Amino acid sequence: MRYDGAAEVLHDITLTLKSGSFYFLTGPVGAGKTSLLRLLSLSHPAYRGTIRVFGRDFALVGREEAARLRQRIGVVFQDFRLLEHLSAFDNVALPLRIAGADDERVAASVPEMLRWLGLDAVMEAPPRQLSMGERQLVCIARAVVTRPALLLADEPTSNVDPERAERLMHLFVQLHGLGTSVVLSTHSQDLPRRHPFPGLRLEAGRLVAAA
Amino acid sequence: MRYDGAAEVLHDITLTLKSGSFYFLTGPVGAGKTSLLRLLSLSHPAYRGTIRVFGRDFALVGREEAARLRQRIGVVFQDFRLLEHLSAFDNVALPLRIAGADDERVAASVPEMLRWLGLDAVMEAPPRQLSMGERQLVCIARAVVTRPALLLADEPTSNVDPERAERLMHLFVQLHGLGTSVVLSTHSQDLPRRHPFPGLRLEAGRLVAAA
Amino acid sequence: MRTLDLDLPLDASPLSRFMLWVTGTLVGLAVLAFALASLAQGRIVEEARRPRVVTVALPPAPPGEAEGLVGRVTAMLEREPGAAYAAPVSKAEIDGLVEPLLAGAGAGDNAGAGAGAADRFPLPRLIDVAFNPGTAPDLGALERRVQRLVPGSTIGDAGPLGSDDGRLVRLLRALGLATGSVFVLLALVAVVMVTRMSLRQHHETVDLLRLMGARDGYVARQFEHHALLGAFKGGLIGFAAAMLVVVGVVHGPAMLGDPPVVPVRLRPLDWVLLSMVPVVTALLVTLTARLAAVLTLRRT
Amino acid sequence: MRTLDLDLPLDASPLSRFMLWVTGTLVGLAVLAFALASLAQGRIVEEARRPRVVTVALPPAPPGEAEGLVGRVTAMLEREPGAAYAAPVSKAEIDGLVEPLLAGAGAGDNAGAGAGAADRFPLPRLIDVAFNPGTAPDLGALERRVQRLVPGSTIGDAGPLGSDDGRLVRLLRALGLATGSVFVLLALVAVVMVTRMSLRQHHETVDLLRLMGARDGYVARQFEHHALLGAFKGGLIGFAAAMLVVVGVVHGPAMLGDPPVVPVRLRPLDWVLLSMVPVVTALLVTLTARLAAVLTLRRT
Ligand SMILES: Nc1ncnc2c1ncn2[C@@H]1O[C@H](COP(=O)(O)OP(=O)(O)OP(=O)(O)O)[C@@H](O)[C@H]1O
Ligand SMILES: Nc1ncnc2c1ncn2[C@@H]1O[C@H](COP(=O)(O)OP(=O)(O)OP(=O)(O)O)[C@@H](O)[C@H]1O
Ligand SMILES: [Mg+2]
Ligand SMILES: [Mg+2]
Repeated sequence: MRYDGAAEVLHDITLTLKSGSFYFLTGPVGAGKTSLLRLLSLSHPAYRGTIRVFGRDFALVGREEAARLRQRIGVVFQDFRLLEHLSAFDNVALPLRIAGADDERVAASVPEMLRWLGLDAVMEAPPRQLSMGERQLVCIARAVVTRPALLLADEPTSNVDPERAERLMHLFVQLHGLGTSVVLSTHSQDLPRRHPFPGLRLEAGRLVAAA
Repeated sequence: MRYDGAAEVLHDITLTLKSGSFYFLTGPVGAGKTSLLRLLSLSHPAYRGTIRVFGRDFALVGREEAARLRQRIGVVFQDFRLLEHLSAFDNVALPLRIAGADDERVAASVPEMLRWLGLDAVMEAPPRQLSMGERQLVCIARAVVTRPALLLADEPTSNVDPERAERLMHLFVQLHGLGTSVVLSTHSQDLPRRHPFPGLRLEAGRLVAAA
Repeated sequence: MRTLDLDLPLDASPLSRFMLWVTGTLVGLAVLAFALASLAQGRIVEEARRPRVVTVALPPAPPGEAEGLVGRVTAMLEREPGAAYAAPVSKAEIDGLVEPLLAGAGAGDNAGAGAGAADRFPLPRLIDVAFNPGTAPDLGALERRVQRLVPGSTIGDAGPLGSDDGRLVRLLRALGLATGSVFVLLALVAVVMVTRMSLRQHHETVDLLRLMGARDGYVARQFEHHALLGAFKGGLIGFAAAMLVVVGVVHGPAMLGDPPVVPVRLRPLDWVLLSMVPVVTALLVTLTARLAAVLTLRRT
Repeated sequence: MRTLDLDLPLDASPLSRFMLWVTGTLVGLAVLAFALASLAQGRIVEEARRPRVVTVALPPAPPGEAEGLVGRVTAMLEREPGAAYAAPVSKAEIDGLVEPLLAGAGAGDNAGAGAGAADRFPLPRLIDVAFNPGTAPDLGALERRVQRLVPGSTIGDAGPLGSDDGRLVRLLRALGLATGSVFVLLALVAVVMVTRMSLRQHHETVDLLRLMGARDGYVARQFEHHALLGAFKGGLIGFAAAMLVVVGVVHGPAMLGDPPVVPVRLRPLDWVLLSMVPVVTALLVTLTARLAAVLTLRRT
C-alpha cells in the first residue's frame, strides 16, 4: 500500500482474519496500523495484492456493492472525523440515515447509545463544544450504532479515563459476542494484558507477529 | 470559567503553582482539565476571578504585554492544532518566527528538535501525511522549541507507543530541571506512578485533590 | 428535516454566499434583458395594429392649378384597394413643417409678417393616405399610377414603424432575448463551477460519507437541495431588483406626470412571463447542480 | 521566504480566487472608464487648438443692396480683435445648405433647372468669422455691433465643438472619471469584505497564532502580502483585457483601413496614466487589506 507519491508504507502483508474474531493491532508510532485499518475499511484504492472482505474481492466489486459492503463496516477513526456542523446526535445518526433507517429507528437507537456512554448532557452540542474524550466517545457511538459485522477501532481509548476505557472494552467484547469481528489498534500495554485476544504486531510496515 | 452561552465548567478553583515545579493534572472525561489549561495559557477571556501568570494579573495587561507573556508559554494541545498547509518543519518553526528569531536560529533548533523525536524522515511532510503519533510529536516539538518558562501539556502521550512516551517524559523532566514549570494532564495511571510529581485532580469542574 | 440539515456544511462556506450573489445578479440581468425584449415585442405588436400611412408629394404648381390636381389625386387614392382614407395636408401644416428650416431668415422678415411660407415659396403639396392594418400596398405601382396623373410626384413611406425605428425595435427584441439567455446560461456555468469547487472543498466530508456507505446520489442530493435554496433566494432578490428598475424606467415618469421615457408599457402577460424567469432558472440551477455533482463524484 | 510562506492558508481558499476575479474585473472596467475619459479629454484638447468659427446671418435684402451690406459687415468683422479672417458664404454654398430641405419640391422643378434656391427665394446671407484659438470673443457684444449696421442680423455659434457635441464630450469625460473611480472604490470595498470574511474563516488559525504570542501586525501582514499578490495578478489581467478592448475599438478599424469608430486616439501620456491604474489599485488594495485586518483584529 502507498499514499499519493510517497514511499510504500505496508509491505508483504498476508493476513486472514477469522470471521467473528477479535484482534489487537499494536506497533510503534508510524508503523502502519492506521494504514492497515484503512485498507480493511475499503477506503484506500492504491494497493497491490488482493483484499477480500466478507468473501468478496474489493477490486472486483462495483460502486453499488462497495457502498453496501461499507455499510456493514464500523470505523472508529484515530482522529475522530466528526462533522463539525452537526450535533453529537446527528453525527451518530449519520450512518443509520445513510443506510436508509427511518426516523423512528434513529430516535430509538441514537439516544440510547449516547446515554450508555454517559453523553446525555451533550447530545445536542456540536463537536467543537465537546472535550476530546467526549468526541472520542461520539466517534465510537457512531461506529457501533449500526451493529456492524466488522468493527475497525483505531486507538479507541486514547483520550478517555481508565474507567471509561474498561467500559468501552466491555462494549467491544459484547459486540464480539454477538458475532462482530473486531480489529482494535492500541498503544496501551494494559488492554492486551487484561483481555487475552490474539495480537497482530506491525513494525515499519511489516507484520512481525500474528496470532 | 464558562464557554459562550454554556454552563460554567470550572468552579471555585484556587490554585497556586510554584514557579519551576511539575504537576500532573488528572480527572475523568469532561472534568475540565483542558479548560483549566486554557485559562493558564491566557487564551480564554471569559472567567470570574483572577489569573496571575509570571506575577502579572492577566485582566490588567495590555495587548502588547499579553503577546509577550504568551511567547513564554508553550502549549501541547490535546487536538494538536497543527497548521495543515505548513510542513512539520514550518509548524515547529512558527513560534520561533513569531518571537522574531532569525533564520539561522530556526535552521539550528528545529531540525535538532525533530531529529531527537525521531521525525527526520517526515520533516517536510504536511500534517495530513503524518500518522497521529507523529503529529503529536510535532505538536510537542512546537511547544518546547522556544524553551518556554511555562509548559502546558494536554495529554501529550495519548497517541504514542510506551517507549516514545517514556522518552517524552524524559524530555519534560529535563526541561523542568532547566527551570521550566510544567503542567501535564493525562489519563494514564502509569506516568504518575513512575514519576512522583505532585498531582492535581479535577472532577466535574472542581479541584478535588491538590498537592 | 433531512433536507435542511445537510451533512455537508454547504451553508457556511463563502462559496454559498458567492452563489447567492451570482444567481441574484444574473437572474436580475436576465429579467432586465427579457423585459427589454418584451417591451420591444409589445411595440411591434402595437405598430402592426396601426393603419399604415404614406405621404404623396405633388410638385409645386401655380396656385390656380394646384387645387384641382390635389383633388383629383386624392379621389384616385381613396379608390385604392385597402386604403382607409386619403387627405390633403393643409397649407398651415406645410408652413409648420417648413418654417423652422428658414428660421435664419425669419429675423429680418418681421416686417412682412402674416404671409406663410407656403404662399411665398412654390412648395410641394402633400396628401396623406392611410391603409388598413394588415394590408401591404405595392407602393412602387402606386407611385407610377400617381405619376401618370401628375408627373414628378413622389411617395414618402415611413414604413410600419418608420423604417429605421422598426429595425431598431426588432434588433432590441433579438438582443434582449439573446442576452437574457446568455445570462441564464452564465448562471448555469457558475453553478457547475461552484458545485465542483464545493466538492473539492468538502472532499474530506464527502470521503467520510462514502466510507460509511453513502451512494453518489445521497451526496449529490445535498448539493441539489442547497442549490435550489440558493438559486431561489438569489433569483427572488434579482427579480425584485430588476422589476424595480423596469417599473422605475417604464412606469415611473408616467406616475410623476412626466412624458414616458419609453413609449410602451409591460402587458400583464409580460409580467407573468418575466416572473417565470427566476422560477425556471432556479429549477435549471437545481438540475445542473445535481448533474454536476453526480458526474464529478462518478469520476472519483 | 517568510512573505510567500504564509501561516494562514489564504491561497487555498476560494475567497482568494474570488478576490482575483473581482480585482481583475473591476480594474479592467476602471481602465475602460478612464480610457473613455482620456479619449474625451484628448478630443477637448484638440478642439481647443482649432480656430473658433461663428456664422453671422444678415436678413434677406434686394439683390442690389445685398452685396454692399455684406462687404461692409465683412470689413468690420475683420477688424474685430482676435479675428483671423471673415469670409462671406458663397451663394452656391447656401444653395447646397437649403436644397435638401426643399427636396420634396425638387422633383417637379426639373424644368426650371439651373437657377439656385438662393436666387429664387429671399434667403439670408451668411458670413463666417474665424477667431484665433485661445481668444474668447464676446459674441453678445459683437451681435449688437453688427445689428447697428444691419438690423435683424443674428450670430449662429456652434461652440468650440458644436454646442451639443461639446457638451456630450465633456459629459463623457466626467462620466469616465466618475465610473472609473467608482470601480476602484468598489474594488476596495470588496477587499474589505474579503479580508473580514477571511479573518472569520481562518479564525482558528488566527487564534492559534495569537496564542503563540503573535501581534496583530504579524497577522495583518499576511493579509497585506496576500492582497498585494492577488490585486497585482488580477489587476494585470484586467488591465490587459481592457487594453485589448480599447486598442480593438479605437485603433483596430484604422489598422484594417476602415474609418475609425471614434475620431480620437490615445496619446502616449494616456497610456502611461492608464497603466498606473492597476499599480495604484494594487497599492490601495494592499493598504486597505492591512487596515481592514488590523481594525478587525483589534476588535477581538
Ligand atoms: N496521507 C499520507 N501520505 C503519505 N504518507 C502517509 C500518509 N499517512 C501516513 N503516512 C505515513 O505512513 C506511515 C504509517 O502511518 P500510519 O498512520 O499507518 O501509522 P500508525 O501505525 O497508525 O501510527 P500511529 O501509532 O502514530 O497512529 C507513517 O510513516 C506516515 O508518515
Ligand atoms: N467550546 C466549548 N463550549 C462549550 N462547552 C465546552 C467547550 N469545550 C468544552 N466544553 C465542556 O466543558 C467541559 C469540560 O471540558 P474539558 O475539555 O475541559 O474537559 P477535559 O477534562 O479536558 O476532558 P477530556 O479528558 O475529555 O479532554 C465538558 O463537559 C465539555 O462538554
Ligand atoms: Mg494510527
Ligand atoms: Mg481535555
